[in-house]
Amino acid sequence: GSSDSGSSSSGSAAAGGSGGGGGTIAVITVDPSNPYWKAEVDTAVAEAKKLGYETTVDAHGNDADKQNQFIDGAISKKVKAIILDPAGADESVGAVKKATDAGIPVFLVNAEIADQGIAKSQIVSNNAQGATLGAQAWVESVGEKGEYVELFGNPTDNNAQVRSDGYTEVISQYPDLKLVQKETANWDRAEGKAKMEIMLRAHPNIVGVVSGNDEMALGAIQALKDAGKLDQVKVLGFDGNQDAANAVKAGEMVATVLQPIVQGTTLAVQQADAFLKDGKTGASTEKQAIDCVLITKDNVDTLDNFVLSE
Amino acid sequence: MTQVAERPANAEPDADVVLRAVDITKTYGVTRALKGVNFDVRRGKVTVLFGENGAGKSTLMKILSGVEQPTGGVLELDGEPVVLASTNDAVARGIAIIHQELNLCPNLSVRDNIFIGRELRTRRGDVDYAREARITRELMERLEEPIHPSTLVADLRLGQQQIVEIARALAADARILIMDEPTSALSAAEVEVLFKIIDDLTADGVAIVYISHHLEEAIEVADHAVVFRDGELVADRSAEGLTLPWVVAAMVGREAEYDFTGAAREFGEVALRIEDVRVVDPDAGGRLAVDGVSIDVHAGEIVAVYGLMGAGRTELMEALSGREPIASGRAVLGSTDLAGHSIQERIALGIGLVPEDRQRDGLVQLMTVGQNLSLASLLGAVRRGFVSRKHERGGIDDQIRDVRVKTAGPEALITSLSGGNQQKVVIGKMLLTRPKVLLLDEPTRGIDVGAKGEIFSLLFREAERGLAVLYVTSEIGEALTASHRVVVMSKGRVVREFDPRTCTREEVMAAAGEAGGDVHPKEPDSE
Amino acid sequence: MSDTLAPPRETRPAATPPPAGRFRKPNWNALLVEGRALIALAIIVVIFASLSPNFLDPSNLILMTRHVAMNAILAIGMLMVILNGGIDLSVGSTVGVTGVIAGYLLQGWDMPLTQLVAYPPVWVVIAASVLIGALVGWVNGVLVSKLNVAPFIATLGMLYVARGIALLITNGETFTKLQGEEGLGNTGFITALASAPLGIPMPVWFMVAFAVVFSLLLNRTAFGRWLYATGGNERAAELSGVPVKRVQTIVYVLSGLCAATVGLLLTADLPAATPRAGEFYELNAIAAVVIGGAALSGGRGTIRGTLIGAFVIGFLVDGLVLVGVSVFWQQVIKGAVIILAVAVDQLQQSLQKRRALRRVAAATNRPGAPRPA
Amino acid sequence: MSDTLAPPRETRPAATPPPAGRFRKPNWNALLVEGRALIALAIIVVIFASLSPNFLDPSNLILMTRHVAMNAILAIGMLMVILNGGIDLSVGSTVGVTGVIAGYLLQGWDMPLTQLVAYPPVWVVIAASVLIGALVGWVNGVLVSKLNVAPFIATLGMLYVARGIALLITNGETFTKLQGEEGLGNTGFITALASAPLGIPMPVWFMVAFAVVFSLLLNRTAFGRWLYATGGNERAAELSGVPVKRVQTIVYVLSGLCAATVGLLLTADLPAATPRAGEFYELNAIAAVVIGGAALSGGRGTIRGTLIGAFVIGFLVDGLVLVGVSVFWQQVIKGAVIILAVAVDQLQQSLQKRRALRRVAAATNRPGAPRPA
Ligand SMILES: Nc1ncnc2c1ncn2[C@@H]1O[C@H](COP(=O)(O)OP(=O)(O)OP(=O)(O)O)[C@@H](O)[C@H]1O
Ligand SMILES: Nc1ncnc2c1ncn2[C@@H]1O[C@H](COP(=O)(O)OP(=O)(O)OP(=O)(O)O)[C@@H](O)[C@H]1O
Ligand SMILES: [Mg+2]
Ligand SMILES: [Mg+2]
Repeated sequence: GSSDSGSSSSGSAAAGGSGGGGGTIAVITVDPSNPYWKAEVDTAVAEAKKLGYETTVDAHGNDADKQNQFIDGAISKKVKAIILDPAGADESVGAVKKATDAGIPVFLVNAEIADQGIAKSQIVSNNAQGATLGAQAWVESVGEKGEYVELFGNPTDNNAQVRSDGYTEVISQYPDLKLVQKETANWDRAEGKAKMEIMLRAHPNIVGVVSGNDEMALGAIQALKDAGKLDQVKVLGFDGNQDAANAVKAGEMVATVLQPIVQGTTLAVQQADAFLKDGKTGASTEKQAIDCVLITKDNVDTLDNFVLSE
Repeated sequence: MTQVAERPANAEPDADVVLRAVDITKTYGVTRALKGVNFDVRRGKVTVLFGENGAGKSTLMKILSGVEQPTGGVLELDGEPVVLASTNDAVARGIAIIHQELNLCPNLSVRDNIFIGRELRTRRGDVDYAREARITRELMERLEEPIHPSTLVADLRLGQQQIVEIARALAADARILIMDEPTSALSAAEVEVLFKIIDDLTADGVAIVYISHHLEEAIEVADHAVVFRDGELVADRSAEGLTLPWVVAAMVGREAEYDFTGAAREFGEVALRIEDVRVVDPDAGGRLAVDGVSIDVHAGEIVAVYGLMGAGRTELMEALSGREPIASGRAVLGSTDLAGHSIQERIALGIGLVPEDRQRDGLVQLMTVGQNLSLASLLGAVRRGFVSRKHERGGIDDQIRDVRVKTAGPEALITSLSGGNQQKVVIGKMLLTRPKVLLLDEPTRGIDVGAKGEIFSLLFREAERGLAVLYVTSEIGEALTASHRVVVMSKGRVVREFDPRTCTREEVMAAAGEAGGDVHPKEPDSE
Repeated sequence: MSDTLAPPRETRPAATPPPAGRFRKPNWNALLVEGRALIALAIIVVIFASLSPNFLDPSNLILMTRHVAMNAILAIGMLMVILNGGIDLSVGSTVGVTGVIAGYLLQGWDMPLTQLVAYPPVWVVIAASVLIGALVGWVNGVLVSKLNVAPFIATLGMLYVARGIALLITNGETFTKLQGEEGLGNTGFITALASAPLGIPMPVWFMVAFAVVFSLLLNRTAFGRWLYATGGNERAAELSGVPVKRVQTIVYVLSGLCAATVGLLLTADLPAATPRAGEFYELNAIAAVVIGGAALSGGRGTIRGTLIGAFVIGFLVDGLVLVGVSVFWQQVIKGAVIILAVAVDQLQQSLQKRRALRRVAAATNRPGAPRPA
Repeated sequence: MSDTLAPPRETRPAATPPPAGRFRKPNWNALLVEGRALIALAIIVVIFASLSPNFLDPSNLILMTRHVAMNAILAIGMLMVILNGGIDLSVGSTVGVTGVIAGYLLQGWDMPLTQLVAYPPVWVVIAASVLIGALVGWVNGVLVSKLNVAPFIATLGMLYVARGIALLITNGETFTKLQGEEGLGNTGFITALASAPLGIPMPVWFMVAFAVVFSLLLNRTAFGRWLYATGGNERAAELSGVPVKRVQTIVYVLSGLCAATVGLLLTADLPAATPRAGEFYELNAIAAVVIGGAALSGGRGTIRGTLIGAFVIGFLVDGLVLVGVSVFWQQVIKGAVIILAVAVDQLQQSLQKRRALRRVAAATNRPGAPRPA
């Protein structure tokens, strides 16, 4: 917002570098109480430390206004760079612009924003591609006919939409697979379980569940266990967090899609470092989509806390 | 009852009548508060209503002032039928009321309370505080009460709060002014002032309806007397030759004057020893409401503490009950020093308080008569961890009988009782705890003679069984007829003690600093 | 109310009867209020039953009742606080923190100052988190009773504090190794709390147990009466020797205990201990209590009503999912039902009042009813 | 001001008023309570200033004040409701729904029954969403005043309903085309609400304007007095002919207006209209009002205090971010501060009382014991 023109001068002035070591990098994530984002934070902090930066961590919980405040805070703190997991593609444009105007380079991880040329780099895991991967694997295991339900992420989070679209894109090619109900469980495990339990009542003979993320999927799995229907119903997750990995190992989850969040975050911090050193991120494009990896029984053993050891 | 003239409902209207209630009935659920009452209010006259607690006086007044709607019957203003749908309706038609119980906003100033709902505006349309303040000051002078317009009502003594209520009614410039128990918390001098004002008003042709349980007082102002009993108008006459015995007879249908001066007076040893007690005024910090009081009360003795409002008697009572801390000095019950004991422990030890303001401190309005009665003695009814219905109910029934509560039964809501009967419940509650010493603060405020008699005979009966009673009263007559000893307090100190059999009213009132015109301290903080 | 200087805030006319339960004389108004809640429940059941064949099928009823149970247990604790004239916004966070404590201890507690990791047996784990719940409640109680902090504020602060602590304990992680190990002798947590003896899920058993115990507490013990009294008129209760401060503290402890129970049941049910568990549960609990006929001003409310209220909320939420109403509509409908369920009986009363006025108008043979006072 | 804004007797500190008190009383307690809030603010400023060199840097102060402004405006509306003895939990959702309305209209409103798309000018857009805000408030008001639904419940229901509607309007999406188009003559929304005349951000200007207008309303008009009266003793106010019902309705409308204003400011500030905007803002607003010395029981509170309260909350939150306190600790500290800020003056009071007692006890031997200095 233009209302910050007042503070931009002081901001850019400070970009010259205060703070100890290599200065401070602000890491702004969504919600560290979710394993996925926790991995993101931990990676960023570790990598930054390795490169000799201080870090501060904030979590906006997908509240764009909170994100705004954290950006403002970072500007006041005169940090050298911001690693941001944006709260919504559209809402975040203003915030990123604000920081850039204040002379602080912003590096996006995990999710993108609607505009280009503002952030230095947007390193996103390719949700659409990941969803397609997952959907295909899931279709294989359920066979090509039957009723299924979908657990939808937080409706106001565009990743929920992207993944859902990816699923439907694939599954819609199989006319005999019918989506009988779509409920949101707000990314949450407990809600995923409760919703699944009820949906099982409405549609007792479903053959599969596709879930927007692992937490909801794990909730659904527990519900299916309690109902003794786990063998009849195939569950697809997304994120590739450790609990999900264990579930895949145990054959309770058909597959989950690993978002290379660790890889992406590492890249983001490295590019931030490069940019601060010689003004270039080193990446050819601003937008860098890192493909997701399908996690099934075959490769699950190589997965450890969001990292695949080839 | 011979001189009681029944008034036919269809009497031809006489010119003086401004407001007439025709065949008014009012029922609250099962209780029939009013059973077809015909009642006239006359221009320039003071019509006084007599009647026991629950006779229906306040109910009728609430109807006349638009607070309540009658179940049946018609109101005629200047011969025209009217519906008073709200208090605004009534005020708009020149009818103002002083409610029996205070209706003030404690968080607002005196000025604000007087002008709420009928603000004076400046040309700019905002409130004209200056003018309001000026008028308030004038009213306060007229009432001879040195209260500053911007004083918080919460900071006023009960008495002063009642003055504010009166001032508000006066400010309405009503042609019909209803006063329901306006003096229950006023000192004799303040009452005199009120009566002067009433004279002025009637001279200007204002019609006044006056209700009070201070019968002598009421008889003094009456031009016209009306007597209620059980929701019916049983007598209606002019005030010539109106006498106390007649009123009492008409009210209760029997002679009910009480006089316990002759009561037995063999006392046990000291039950409660109060030694040089000081209490800090809870509101005005640092100021001493009680300043070095020493009183001994013996088992079987009934001591009346007489004094003006603001004498600090309530604070003394509250300190003894454990509600307020004793700043210095000792209070010893039998052999145990009360210092450091909670209210609960003190009740267990055998001393409890019947508070001054029954609505604020005495009753749980959401509960039934029975639950209120048993509240303080509940632990006594506990068997194996549970409250035994049998034991609880037993105590309740006894108490309802002993204290003569007029109620549909233990399950009736306490709010369905009239003021007097509610008070009996509060007293009964404390008696159920089998106290050694009973403290009562204004136990007969707003209670009719019949009930007063019952309450005191009850107290004396208990006294003969060894109960020690210390009660606060502002009614001189009561202090002299219903006590073994009268202690006079003034400005937080005990000024003198009297033997009711030998002393005179004048002596006592003088001791209280009540004689003459200027009795109320101009400097409230010198109380 | 008509004659107190500063009346306790009343949401209802003075002439409403006391809480049900003391003398067996039926007390109509309370019944009526609950009746109203029952009607709401009946309507919900009828509608959903007609919309979805599965709604009334026993297994579904059991399932929904299990969902209801969690909220009902919280609501029972909340009722204690509301009867006292207070409110407890921190129950949701308490659910979170107690659940996390349990998960943490089951994972193994690496004891401070030592290299050792302790694996306390299940009963210790349960005791510990129940204790924590009571502790949180006790702090609330002290803040309210001793320091006179407004309940809304005290528990609002605690809402943040407790949640923050839950997050700090787990450092954001979710504990999932709750089944314990034979060798360590800490197995059985899940079976103890998430099994279904006689086909009835554990949470339901707990709900029933809590309902029985707490109605006894309210209707048969001195404490119960004291609670209603302090809610009705604290000053009067105090002068009658009721230990008002202690009562006030205890109700928050009780609420904390209920929250801890839910925390444990929820953790066992998932089975996983997540620091976000229980977020915003307080709102449903409060709604249940009020739909059940309790007055937020204190002194009025019953266990029976509260349970009905919990069923209204729970059946509604599940029913909407069952018939597949869109997510956004679910919110709108839920809000509307909460309001309606409470508004209905108020409507009744105001209608009665207006009728009374019309009678008067008729009596004075004036056309048209005057505006109600 | 000092006449109207005093707390009821019970909550007044022991050591007021001085001898002359009965005759001219500047309103000590209100000042004292606010003083307490001011102290809290001072402490916060000092701590953060010492921890972060940038805290006191003007641009940062302006920045934080902009954040404070949003909450402050909500808090002013909330104060109206709380003075009346009510509470408004729906303001957050109202922020959301009004913002979304604005976004929707700016995107272009495809009119029902036609193929046309309308692009209303900015002033219409603003008027429309302000109107919606007032409407939401009015519904709350009617529920509370006419149907006697407990404020907590009425507005809790509205919290769900309004949020649901916001989501339904956007279908969960976010509107971002807010800058309008010259051709359509609907530009200027953002500049109008997110610019910074004289270097002071628009929200701050609004905060100041609202503060002035509402203190005039409270202290110079009859409505203001009526509001304090209804909060102090509703029954008495009603018997004095105060239109208590209307006052009650109006306060919720005012709260709705404030929420709508925030909704617009927030949307312009992002700039984007998201249906989840304003979630849980009500809690901060309530906290601000209470920290500012208002009583949730009604009848006591000031605009000045409320503003201070808003600054306490706002500076705390931003300060914690500025000095980089861990996310989880932020919650704990925020909760603790809310509680402390309110608990402190209660402690004060009891201490003063004890001191007064000790003074008397000490001076006992002297007859005619101490009068206060
Ligand atoms: N709000 C009410 N609900 C139910 N019953 C009521 C109500 N108000 C009054 N009553 C009943 O109506 C009758 C008359 O009450 P009222 O207050 O008019 O008596 P009163 O003559 O004013 O008594 P007192 O002298 O004690 O004031 C009483 O029996 C009382 O129980
Ligand atoms: N209703 C009240 N509101 C505020 N302060 C009061 C009230 N009643 C008493 N006080 C305080 O207590 C002091 C003593 O006044 P109070 O009238 O209670 O003495 P009292 O001798 O008990 O008079 P009474 O017992 O006749 O009411 C007063 O100076 C006043 O400060
Ligand atoms: Mg009366
Ligand atoms: Mg007194």
